Amino acid sequence: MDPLFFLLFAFIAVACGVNVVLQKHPISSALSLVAVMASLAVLYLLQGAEFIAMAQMIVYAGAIMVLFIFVIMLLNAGPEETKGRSWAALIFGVPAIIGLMGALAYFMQTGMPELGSVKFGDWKGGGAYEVGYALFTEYLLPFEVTSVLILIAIVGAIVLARKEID
Amino acid sequence: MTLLDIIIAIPALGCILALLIPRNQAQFSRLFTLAVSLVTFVASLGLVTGFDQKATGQQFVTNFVWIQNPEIHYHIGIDGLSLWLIMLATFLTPIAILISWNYIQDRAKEFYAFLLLLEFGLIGVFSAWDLFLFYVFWEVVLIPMYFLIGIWGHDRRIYAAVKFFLYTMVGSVLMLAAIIFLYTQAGTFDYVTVLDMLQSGRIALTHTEETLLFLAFFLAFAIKVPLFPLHTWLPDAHVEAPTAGSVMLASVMLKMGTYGLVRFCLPMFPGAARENAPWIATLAIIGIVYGALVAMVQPNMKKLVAYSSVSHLGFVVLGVFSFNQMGLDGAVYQMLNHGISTGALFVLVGFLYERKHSLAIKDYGGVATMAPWLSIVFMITTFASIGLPTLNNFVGEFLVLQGAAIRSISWAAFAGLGVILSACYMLWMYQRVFFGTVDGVEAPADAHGGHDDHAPAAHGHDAHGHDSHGHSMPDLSPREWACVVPLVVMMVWMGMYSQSFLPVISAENARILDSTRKSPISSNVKITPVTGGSANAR
Amino acid sequence: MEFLVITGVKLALILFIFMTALAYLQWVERKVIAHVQVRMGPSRVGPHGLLQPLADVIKLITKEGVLPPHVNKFYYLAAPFFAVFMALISISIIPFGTDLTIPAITLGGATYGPWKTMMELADVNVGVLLILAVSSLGVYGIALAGWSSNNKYALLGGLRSSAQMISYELPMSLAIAAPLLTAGSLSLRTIADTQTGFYFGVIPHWAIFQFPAPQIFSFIIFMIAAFAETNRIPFDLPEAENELVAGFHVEYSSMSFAAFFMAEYANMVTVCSVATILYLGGWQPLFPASLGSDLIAPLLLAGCGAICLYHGLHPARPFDRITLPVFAVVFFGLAGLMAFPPTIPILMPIFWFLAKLLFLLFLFVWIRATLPRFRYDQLMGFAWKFLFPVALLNLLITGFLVALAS
Amino acid sequence: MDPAQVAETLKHGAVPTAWYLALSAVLFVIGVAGFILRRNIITVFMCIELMLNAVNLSFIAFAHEHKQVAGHLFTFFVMVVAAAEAAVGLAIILTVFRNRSTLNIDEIESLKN
Amino acid sequence: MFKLWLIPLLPFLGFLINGILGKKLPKLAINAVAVGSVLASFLWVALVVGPSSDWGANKLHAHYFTWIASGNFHVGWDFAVDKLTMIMLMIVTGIGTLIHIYATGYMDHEGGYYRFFAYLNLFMFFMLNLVLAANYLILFVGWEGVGLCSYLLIGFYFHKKSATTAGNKAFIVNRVGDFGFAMAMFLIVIQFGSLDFTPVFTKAPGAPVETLTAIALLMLVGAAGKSAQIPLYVWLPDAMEGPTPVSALIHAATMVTAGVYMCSRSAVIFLHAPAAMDVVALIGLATAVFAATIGITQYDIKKVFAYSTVSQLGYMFLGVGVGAFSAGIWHLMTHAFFKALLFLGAGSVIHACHGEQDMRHMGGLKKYAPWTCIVLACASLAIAGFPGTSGFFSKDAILTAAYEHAPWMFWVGVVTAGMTAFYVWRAFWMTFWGEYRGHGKPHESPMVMLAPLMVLAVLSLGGGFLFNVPEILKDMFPLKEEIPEEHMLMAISVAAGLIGIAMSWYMYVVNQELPGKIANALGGLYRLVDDKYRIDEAYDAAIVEPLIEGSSAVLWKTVDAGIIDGAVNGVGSQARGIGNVLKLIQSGNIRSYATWIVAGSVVIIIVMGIAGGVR
Repeated sequence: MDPLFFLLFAFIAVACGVNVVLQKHPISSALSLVAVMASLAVLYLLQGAEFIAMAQMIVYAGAIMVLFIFVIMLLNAGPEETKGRSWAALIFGVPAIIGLMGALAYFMQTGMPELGSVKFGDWKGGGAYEVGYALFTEYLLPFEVTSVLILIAIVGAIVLARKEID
Repeated sequence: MTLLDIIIAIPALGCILALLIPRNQAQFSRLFTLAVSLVTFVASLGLVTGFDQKATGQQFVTNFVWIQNPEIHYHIGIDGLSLWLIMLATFLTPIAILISWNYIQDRAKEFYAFLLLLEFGLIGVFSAWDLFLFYVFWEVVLIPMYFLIGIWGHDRRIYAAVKFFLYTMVGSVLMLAAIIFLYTQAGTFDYVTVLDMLQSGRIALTHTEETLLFLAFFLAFAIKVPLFPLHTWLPDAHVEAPTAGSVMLASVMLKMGTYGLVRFCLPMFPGAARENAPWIATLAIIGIVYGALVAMVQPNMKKLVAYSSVSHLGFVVLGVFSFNQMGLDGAVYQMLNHGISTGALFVLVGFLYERKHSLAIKDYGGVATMAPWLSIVFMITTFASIGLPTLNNFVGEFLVLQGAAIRSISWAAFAGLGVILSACYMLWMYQRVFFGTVDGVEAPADAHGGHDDHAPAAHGHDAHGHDSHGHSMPDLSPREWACVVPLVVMMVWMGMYSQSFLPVISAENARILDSTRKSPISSNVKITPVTGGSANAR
Repeated sequence: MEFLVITGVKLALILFIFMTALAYLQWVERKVIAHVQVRMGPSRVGPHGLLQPLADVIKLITKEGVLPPHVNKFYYLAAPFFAVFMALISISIIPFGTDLTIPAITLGGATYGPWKTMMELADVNVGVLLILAVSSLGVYGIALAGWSSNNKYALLGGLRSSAQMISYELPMSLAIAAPLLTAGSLSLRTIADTQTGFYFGVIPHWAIFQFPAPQIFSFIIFMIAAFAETNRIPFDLPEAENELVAGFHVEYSSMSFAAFFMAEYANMVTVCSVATILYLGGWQPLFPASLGSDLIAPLLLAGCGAICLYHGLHPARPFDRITLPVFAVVFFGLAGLMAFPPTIPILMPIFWFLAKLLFLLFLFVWIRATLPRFRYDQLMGFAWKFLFPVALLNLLITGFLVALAS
Repeated sequence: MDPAQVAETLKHGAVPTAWYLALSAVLFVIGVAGFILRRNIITVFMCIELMLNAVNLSFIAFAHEHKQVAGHLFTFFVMVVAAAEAAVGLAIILTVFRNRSTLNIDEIESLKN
Repeated sequence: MFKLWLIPLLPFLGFLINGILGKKLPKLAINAVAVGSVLASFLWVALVVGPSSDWGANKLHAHYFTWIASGNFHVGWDFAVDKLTMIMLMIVTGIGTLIHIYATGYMDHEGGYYRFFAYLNLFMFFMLNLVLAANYLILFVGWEGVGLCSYLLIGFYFHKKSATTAGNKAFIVNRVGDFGFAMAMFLIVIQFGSLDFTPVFTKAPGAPVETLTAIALLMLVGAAGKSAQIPLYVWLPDAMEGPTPVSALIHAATMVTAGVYMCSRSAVIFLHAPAAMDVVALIGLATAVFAATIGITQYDIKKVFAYSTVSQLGYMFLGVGVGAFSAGIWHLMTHAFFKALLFLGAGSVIHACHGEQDMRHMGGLKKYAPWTCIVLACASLAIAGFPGTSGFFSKDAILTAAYEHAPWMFWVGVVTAGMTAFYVWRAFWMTFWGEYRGHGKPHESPMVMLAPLMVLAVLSLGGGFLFNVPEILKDMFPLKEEIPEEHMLMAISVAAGLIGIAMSWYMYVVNQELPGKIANALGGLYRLVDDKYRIDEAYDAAIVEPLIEGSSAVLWKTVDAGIIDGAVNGVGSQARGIGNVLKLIQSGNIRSYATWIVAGSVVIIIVMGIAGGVR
């Protein structure tokens, strides 16, 4: 079953990922991205990361992407304009992407060490309890720091987005 | 918790508290910071009385691990070398606050707080026994001085402040790199441990490594000293700085560089230091003569004094790199002397500036008529700076030159030219500023000397009340007396009875010199044999 | 294989009952509101309008689906299905009773079974999170519908909806977190199980009463947020007829239109089920069986049967003479089933669950009939300035108390 | 990776961890490509999210590989940061749009030289 | 037990009292303090230290405190008294007292009265220090200290630019000399490890000759600075800007002779460095001749005496250089008497003429100031070497020694003696004979000024009989045996003096047009001499101007501002230039940034992969 699910959702993820890039309209991209995230959530589940999978859905798909869609709708963004001025991106962009892909592929092919395999249910260390325990013991400080970060982000977002009071 | 900790803490606390004073309470902030600095000074007197003159090595030690990993200690302590430099800092800070009493009206509280912060950093620099801690204090000192110049300076203050900052940063970055390299070798920043490892050969540096490390430290210190040709920040910084800033800069901050040379460069890298001594000494000598020559033609009093500092500090470096007891003693003593006498010069130039709002020598003349006591004090300071025997600078300069002569008589010969030239520039300035007549017209020959009694100090202002050209000038006020009297007393004391100060320094220097000989690294470097049969040469 | 068969059977059962219930929920709503407003409500199709839902369904299915010009076809068509899809997913993990053991059957020598299964489609470790995740995805349907309609009212509706959903998800999540603390699990079944038992033999062990931290405030917050999440009055800003004509579904017709309604009612059922499980003890009875809680169901059903019989004997309309006795027989049959000892352990939990669920659904309808709509700024302000801090405070207090008690 | 070994793994109903990593890499490159090639500022932003997701996937894969929960926590933090980033980033986009009435990233280039 | 410290400290107390409180004290009190302190010091020397000392080979030695110590090197604040010191003490305190008394009259109408006496007392303090010193460093303290006082007193009229400039010149030129002295000290420390006289002189005979020569020559530089010898004599004539008592005390009687004293003190070193001795003698002789020629042409009465001083100091150095240390000291003493007298007399003359110093505006003063005339005549006779006067003995001793050393030196010395007699008596005739050519009515000086003059006149005339210095110092500097030509030499020198006097009589009393005619005849040569050989101008052009111009134009403006700051700023502007190129990458376009980032990461991945970072 596992390989099947993996291949299915991997295919969805890649296809939708490509779609994110190819779609001209941001809403389409956003929805494709939601699909990518959802399929990734399934892949997380396959690896026993229940909590993170749910968090992925709630935070990414449920909050962040809704925010994106909200903004797209608010700005009533249309399809992308095609005129561009970036000579660097024009000349080097595609080679750089191909280079990156090639380099990654090459080194993953040659340099990848012996890795194990993933089978659903063979590791149950990713439940809410385990994550929560680690989060509030070993990783308490980063957790608190991120809370401060979030607070700052909220304040920053409000300051940025509010209409000028004058 | 030793007395030293308390002395470091007082200015830091005072600085914070001073910042809490409401903005409109400028007078209170003055009084408060003055009180804080005086308390620090009185407390630091305890260092002198409590210092065991018999023992060598550090005293008043506090040593605990500040940061576990990387291993950084809060390790402070003093020895004979740092004792008097700390005293110098605590001694001059109250004076620096006093001389700014009326001059600083804008953002007074911050100014005084910065002075306290400066004092804190200076005491820290001179007492730190951990390389990283030293570096921290080294940079702490930089900040208040940057602001003192940049905020309260004269017209080109931003230029000067940035120049000052950049120059110093270049050096300190190199020093930081060297410190970190040492850390990678030793696994700790604690200076005592590092030094011990270096001297016992547990850290085996190659010749190149040692030379490079030495140069990194040396460059940082040389910029601070400043050694020719790295000196050009100094005149600008001095000219633009407020009086108190100049005083602290010249008197204490420059000593950080020379202190670093003695404290770090010599014991850690004796081989490299000895190898490089010839050209460093040459630079020092060039600095002596060059500073004096350039000082001679300065139209600006502060710039003149600044270049004279370049010249004087050249003596210190020369003494350090003479590698003998007399040279080193003289160098350290000269640090103190220069702190007192040049500090006093800046104080007095500041007084003149407050009176006439000009630093140009040509704007002055006949001050001796209007403000005789100011002139007399200035003259004493001038002669101290020139190196008149019985005043302080002579002792240091003599020992330095003697030490240099032991190493090579030609060093002393060339450096000695600086002594001649110092008389030229100081006396010429003194003549143009204080002598002559107020309005530049020479008095009739038959009326010579007459003005002196017609314009006594107390009535200077009244006597010239009719003068519509602003040619009157009050003599020293009680506050100004309070600033200069301690300085003059110190000049005479240090000049007449150096035994109050020298033995402690001497003992520590002997230890340092000794360690430069014992070190296994220096054994492969040929030690220049000292000429002559002087018993003390080694 | 057995697993698949059983699951398939369960799926079919649940789908059938659920879809029917959804249709009839609307009838209930119309009826209740009508009675609240002293009207008759649907009464023409079937007795008391009982066949009205059927009629509606037929009408909607047979109507022509209008595709307006200038809409984004793909998203326009996909949006309602997405909404329904998301709404139905949640139901699959709601437990509505205890274990069910079907005894072994010997058939042709071979023994099959016995089968043991849960009264839900799937038991998920992180059920609560999954519910939250899925409900947070529900907004896409509305937002997409609003956007793809290419209509300013629809767009505004979609915008409001997404903002509202995100805003109310926060207090909702925080409210949920509090009972999770007392339960110590994310699995819905475990949560319900922790609420077994009674204090002093009388007061049920439900989360809203539970020691050390009664979750009554959490429950209220959750219900308020649930109203917003389901776009129900008083928070039905996205559709607000008076302002936005009909909000996000202004352009929709026929089955697509019905789909949104289905989604809305399905969501209602979902949140009410969750509330029941989290706060009201799921299938736990109101008072102990020793005090005769098992008798409630048969008595109630028997009573219903009696009433039906009485009205059948004194018909108000000609058909009543036939239909009501039929109902009466059904009720009596059910009452008998409830009183039949072997089925009691299976059916009692279901009864209690449905009772609570229906009560909450009634609450929804009741409030719809009672309260006016909020203004938009009031809506947001209420969420951020009141509900959010209160939920946070509640969570803090709960955590504190739980830590004290443990 | 040895094909025979892969086949063996698949036969046991398991997926090689390397496949997850490969998927992660592919998604990442897709994100990069979108970042470079797209002109709509919102799309670009989404591509960043895609990259983050790709990285998250490898975190999870490594967490499973090493049977340590730390990877999950990193993912969690990445999510939190992404949320903060989205809030601020979208606010910035709003402001930019308000001031310039464009979402074309190539026209927003006054911060140069 | 002789409390040697009292000797310098008494004047120092005077200095402190007058310096700090002087402004508020009445003149009488100032006088009392100033004169009293010096007089007390003199009396202490003359009555306590002098008679009760056990004058053998031993000398009094007192150690007060360690001044500088470093390693094994110690310098104490030590005083020592031997016969040489005793003579100097007597001269300094004795003549000092007389001049102090004189000054109370001379300075009566001047401003800054208290200041003047404070300075004078300070000078006494340092001078006594110099004389009493038991090591070179304390000697150097006095050496520099008297220079300081000289500076202060020359610049006493600090409103006059010429005065303050002269003060500066004095100090700076002295500094050049001090530099030499200091270098000598360094060499001494290197060689002997100490600066105390006793060990140095004990070890000196064993030291290498080259070192000793170097030390001696460097000392000579110091001495030349202080004692105004070629090439450092230029400050002394200018120093006449100071009040006349200062000229008398410092620039004639005491300070300027410190060089001679030092050389005599270091006789052991000099005696073991014959080459240095020759140089000393040559410089002395050259200075004597050179200054004498200038003295002939001067009209300022004080300048005449100043050049005379330079010339006489040259004599003393000649004496030292030829090995006749005691003769040098003797001449030092007699010169102190008559030159102090000359200056004080000149001061009296100037006083009489209301501050006029130009001799062309004097004349005929013998009518108005007879006492002054008489005492100046005495002094003039003495300096001319008139038989029986003090100058006769000392000068004869030097010339005799010079003859023994090298006869040509004797002859040059004789000519110089003749010139000396000529210009001194020229001044005498111009001042006292003929008609009064000045303004106002001249008057005789008050008694307080005349009394010291008379005392000095007696000493000038009889000093040679009273103090036979070579005899006194024979322990230290053994007497030379008599030589046969002595009487003849004596006659020649006396004759030279008399000829000089006669010539001046003829030229400035009998035939007054003659000097002008001679001057015209000599033309350029005369003007050259009249302009003091334009040495000052030459120094200015050769040293001062290049130094200032070079410092200003080359060092300050070019090296400092141009090269160093230029290099620093150049680094800055180069960085900016590079930045200007690099900022093209900073196009503001986010996509190009992304491209760079990706390209960079590709590179990093490849590098890591190749370097084995990926495993």
